[in-house]
Amino acid sequence: MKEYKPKIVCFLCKWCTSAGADLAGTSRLKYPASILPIRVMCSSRIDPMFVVKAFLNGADGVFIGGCHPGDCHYHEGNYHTRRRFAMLTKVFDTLGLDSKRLKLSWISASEGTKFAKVSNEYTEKIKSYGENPSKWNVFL
Amino acid sequence: MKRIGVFICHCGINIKGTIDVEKLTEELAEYPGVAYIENYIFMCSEPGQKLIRDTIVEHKLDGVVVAACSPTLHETTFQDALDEMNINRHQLEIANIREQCSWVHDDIEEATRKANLIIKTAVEKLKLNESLIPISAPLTKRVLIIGGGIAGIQAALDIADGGYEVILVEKEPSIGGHMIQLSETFPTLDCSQCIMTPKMVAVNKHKNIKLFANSEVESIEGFVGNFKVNIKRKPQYVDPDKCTICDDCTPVCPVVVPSEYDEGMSWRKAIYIPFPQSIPATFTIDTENCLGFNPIACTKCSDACEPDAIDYDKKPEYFEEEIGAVIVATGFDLYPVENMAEYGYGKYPDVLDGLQFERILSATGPTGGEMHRPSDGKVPKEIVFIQCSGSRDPERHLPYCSRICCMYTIKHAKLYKHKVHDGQPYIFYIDIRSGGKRYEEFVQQAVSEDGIVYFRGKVARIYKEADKMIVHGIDTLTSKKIEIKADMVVLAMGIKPNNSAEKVISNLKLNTDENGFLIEAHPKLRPVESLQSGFYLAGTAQGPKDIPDTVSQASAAAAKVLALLSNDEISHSPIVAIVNEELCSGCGICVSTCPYGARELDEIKKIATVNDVLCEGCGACISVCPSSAAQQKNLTDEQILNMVKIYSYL
Amino acid sequence: MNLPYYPGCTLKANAENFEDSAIKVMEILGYQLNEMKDWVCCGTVFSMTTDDLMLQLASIRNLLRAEEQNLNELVVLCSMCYNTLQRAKKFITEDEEHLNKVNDLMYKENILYEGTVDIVHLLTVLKDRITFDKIKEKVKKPLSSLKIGGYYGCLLVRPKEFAIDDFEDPSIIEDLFSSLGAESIAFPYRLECCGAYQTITKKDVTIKRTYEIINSARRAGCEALVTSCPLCAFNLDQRQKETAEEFIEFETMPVFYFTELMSVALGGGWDKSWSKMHYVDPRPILKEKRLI
Amino acid sequence: MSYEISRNIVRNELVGKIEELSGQNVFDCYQCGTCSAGCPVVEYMDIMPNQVMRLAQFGATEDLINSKTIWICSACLQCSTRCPKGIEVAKVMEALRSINLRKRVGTLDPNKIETEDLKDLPPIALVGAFRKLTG
Repeated sequence: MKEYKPKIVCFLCKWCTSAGADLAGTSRLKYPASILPIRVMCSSRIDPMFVVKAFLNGADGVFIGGCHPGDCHYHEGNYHTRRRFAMLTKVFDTLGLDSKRLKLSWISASEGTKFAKVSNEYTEKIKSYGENPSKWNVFL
Repeated sequence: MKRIGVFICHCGINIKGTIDVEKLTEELAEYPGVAYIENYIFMCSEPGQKLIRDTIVEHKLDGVVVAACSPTLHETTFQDALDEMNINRHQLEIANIREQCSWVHDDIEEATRKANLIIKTAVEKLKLNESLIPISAPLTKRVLIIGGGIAGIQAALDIADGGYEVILVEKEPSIGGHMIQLSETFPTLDCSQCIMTPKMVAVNKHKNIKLFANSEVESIEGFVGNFKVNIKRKPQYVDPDKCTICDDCTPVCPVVVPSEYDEGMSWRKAIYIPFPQSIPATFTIDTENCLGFNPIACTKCSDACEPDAIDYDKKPEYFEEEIGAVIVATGFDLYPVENMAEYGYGKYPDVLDGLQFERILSATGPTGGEMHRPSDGKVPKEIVFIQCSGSRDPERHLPYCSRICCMYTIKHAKLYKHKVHDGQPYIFYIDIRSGGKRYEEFVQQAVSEDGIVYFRGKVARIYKEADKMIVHGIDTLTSKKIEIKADMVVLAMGIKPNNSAEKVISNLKLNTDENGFLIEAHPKLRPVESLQSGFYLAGTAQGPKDIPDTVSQASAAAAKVLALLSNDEISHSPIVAIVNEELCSGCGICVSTCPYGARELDEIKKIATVNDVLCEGCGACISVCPSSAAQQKNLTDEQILNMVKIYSYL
Repeated sequence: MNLPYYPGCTLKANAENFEDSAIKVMEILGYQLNEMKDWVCCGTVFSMTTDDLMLQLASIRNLLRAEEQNLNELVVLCSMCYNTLQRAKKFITEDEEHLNKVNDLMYKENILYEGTVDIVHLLTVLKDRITFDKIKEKVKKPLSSLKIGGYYGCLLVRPKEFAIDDFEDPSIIEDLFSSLGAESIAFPYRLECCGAYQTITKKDVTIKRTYEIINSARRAGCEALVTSCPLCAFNLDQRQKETAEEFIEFETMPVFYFTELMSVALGGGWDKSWSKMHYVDPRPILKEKRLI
Repeated sequence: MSYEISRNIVRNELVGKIEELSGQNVFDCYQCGTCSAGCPVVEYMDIMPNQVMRLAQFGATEDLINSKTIWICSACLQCSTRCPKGIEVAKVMEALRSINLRKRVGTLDPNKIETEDLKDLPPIALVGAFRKLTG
């Protein structure tokens, strides 16, 4: 049987997590190719709709990475993200989507190791859940 | 539809090693919108860029995707290439297939598949990119420098000499930093104060430098070229204009506290001047210790002050200054001896740290430059220096090499020997790092001429017995366990970022590494810039370094600032928020979300607006907009959703 | 109040004075040391190889017995038992695989080992639960002018995760004896190894250790040492005989279990039978200070 | 005579065994010497604790297995607590002892304990010595 390879859409803020992912690369750390990056200026740019769409389109997991609380390049963007994420998990449950498949993590520009670690662990977790069942179910 | 050219870089084998670029080229050739696709060994090379320029003409391209390294490295390189061909620089997208793909995956098939998707997202984004021109903003030609040590002083003088105004903020009552505490400096043994004080005086006299001593930066707002800084000047309680520095006040002051300048080895009064050459040359009252602030007031100094310069009711003053750029030079502190369990937790008076020993060596120090130990004033005849105290110890202390300790220790040993001819210095070391210009010669000469004995190994323990410090060490070269009954021990403590700078650095949102040092924009190629534009780094705030390196870095930061200020205006990224007036209901959520005050309500049209110059382009206001009226230029909802689709379909 | 208590072999063989005095002292302080049932030897030394589960069984069996008896902690007097039990417990419980394997090895036991029993050294009980202030109040015969060096050895402070106090600069014994009215002296060699079981194969090593440790204490002004380890006590006390033979200028120094002197200070007195369990006669110094 | 080195020697099987049994990476050591400087019985050792780490780094396992050092070490853990790299040197010593003991090579012959001593020795000394020194 072919190994199940999940698709994980990752929204990475430019200043911290994307730079941290770059550092993971420069340090030649390894993580699965299931991690698919989209760079945004700030995690607060991420509209919950992007996440819902990703799931309905077939993504198996969505990862949001931002600066550590208090370290946001734009002062307070990640606080918006934190609240929005809390709300999003509720909405997910209400919609019948699986909020366990969402992940928010604070990874700074110097935490390449953390990026690789989170990527590995999160991919393993998503693998254990199997394919996203809500794929193609509804179109919003 | 746009005619997009895709250029895939091999980056030697960095990309090609794990990504099958030929297969990728083949697969993407048919992708909608891709008018031309090519792969090449080094896209960033001149031939690589020429390939792009030529292809733009030949294939009439109006957009380019370069699949290569992280955009932080070569985005501008390729944007400039587009500029040359009169194509708007925002018609370029970088697909990061190196740092976030080829370098982190091993499986060629999977990495190639992922690279394919990454490039497709870049193509999708580019399809909807608008051509934008930079927003120009005014440039305030003044510079803020935080920290008045040698780094801040050097940068201030360089910029001021270049003809621009400098605001120098120092938290202590005098500038000078740690360098003014040093006795003599390696490898030339010139007196630190002799080379430092002329620079301090120059700062004080320079017409372009405005000095705020005893002051702190409270906040900085704005963006490169247009910052506003709030400075708090703590009251000194002594009016510098009235004070004649007659020193009638200190003899009458009844409060005695350990002197910071002498690292606690001498005493000062609660009203004091930090050291004779202080700049600004004014007395200061230390409120924590002065009795004049307690309910039962003591007014002895005020009574003694003939010019009536003392005012206990003085309040902090606040200043707002406009500036265009900031240099952060907040310096270092020694790693505390109190953390060194096996060396007595700082309990033994004759176990000193490096700065305390500098004071003992210094002619202006507590012993007037004569070699006496703190406990009983005896001249130490057996003296042990221990390198790597607190450094290179990831398990319990600082993981890194503090870089300066090897050199300051050999200097200490040499200066000691000059003062105590019949004394014997011993140095415990793990490695001797003497990589600077004339450093190795200095070490070798000191060892040969002054008979300094190096032991290769670390000291496991120090304890006190009678009036001796018993040092248990090792010489790993001879496998001999060494025991020395020393009169004095000097710990070459490592250095860490300045304790009190932590607050200001976190207020400024500057990135620091795991040890608290400021992170430079690029470790090799942009060593004095911060990733935050408009912020520059100098001195030990960025990492351990000695005086020559600090001064070089300070001058480099000054050069970077001068280059910035030589522009007439500053260009601001056009990736800002935009409002669709037809959809906006004027609810104002965006206004409350924006951290920069860039969003305002237009009272007449009843809609929200964007002030382009103030907008930093974070996008927070866009995702809160309930009617999707707000969008981010070149990163619209539609663009992001198209990228999401590429990743999630299949 | 009752405290479940694990004695270990040596307290029943060569260090009865340690056990007797501890029980007496705790009674004075209002605690009953209740010896747990069915205990066996702890194994005395912790085996440090990663694959060695068999050698942990002795320790783990004791902890399993305690679980069977529904005890949630064990108070330990002997430093070696304290250290070995602590480390064995950690080694087995921190790794689920180890825990399962050990339970497999002990298949004849009635219950599975879970790791619920805490191991506490008596000194910690004195410091944290009874407190030195309370002990000070109960002092009947202050150890005034007695200059005491607290000898910790290795096992009370290393590995650092099981140190009963700061691992480089502890003060728990010094604080205890200050509260008993003695003059506590933190002498330099108080954390240095006594040579431990090398006393059997390399007597010369232990003799030299004893010589250095006792001399370090003497130079610092100590008149007597206190310890909580019967092996340290053996090496530092009994081996003074050979030490004196080896080094002619060597002067002996009495070595006590800390509980013996506590008993004297708290009014429990000095039991005559304890004297013969010391090589260096402790009575002269006690008489000199008018403590017996 | 020179000591000939090759990659097979540097990473020989026994080094792997030492690392496995001790749970330590011998390459973590940068030879600061703290372990030896603090060792209370180093004067009786033929190779110093830091040299144990050094020899393990280039695979001189013969020297380690046959050293007196490993039998002198009584696991007081001073080296382990002070190592700046967090290497538990005492565990490396234990691994080396174990490799010997598992081949029934030990240094304590119970029949040779002085009878005079036997009556006084506390059980912890005997059991400890048997467990650490007898194969």
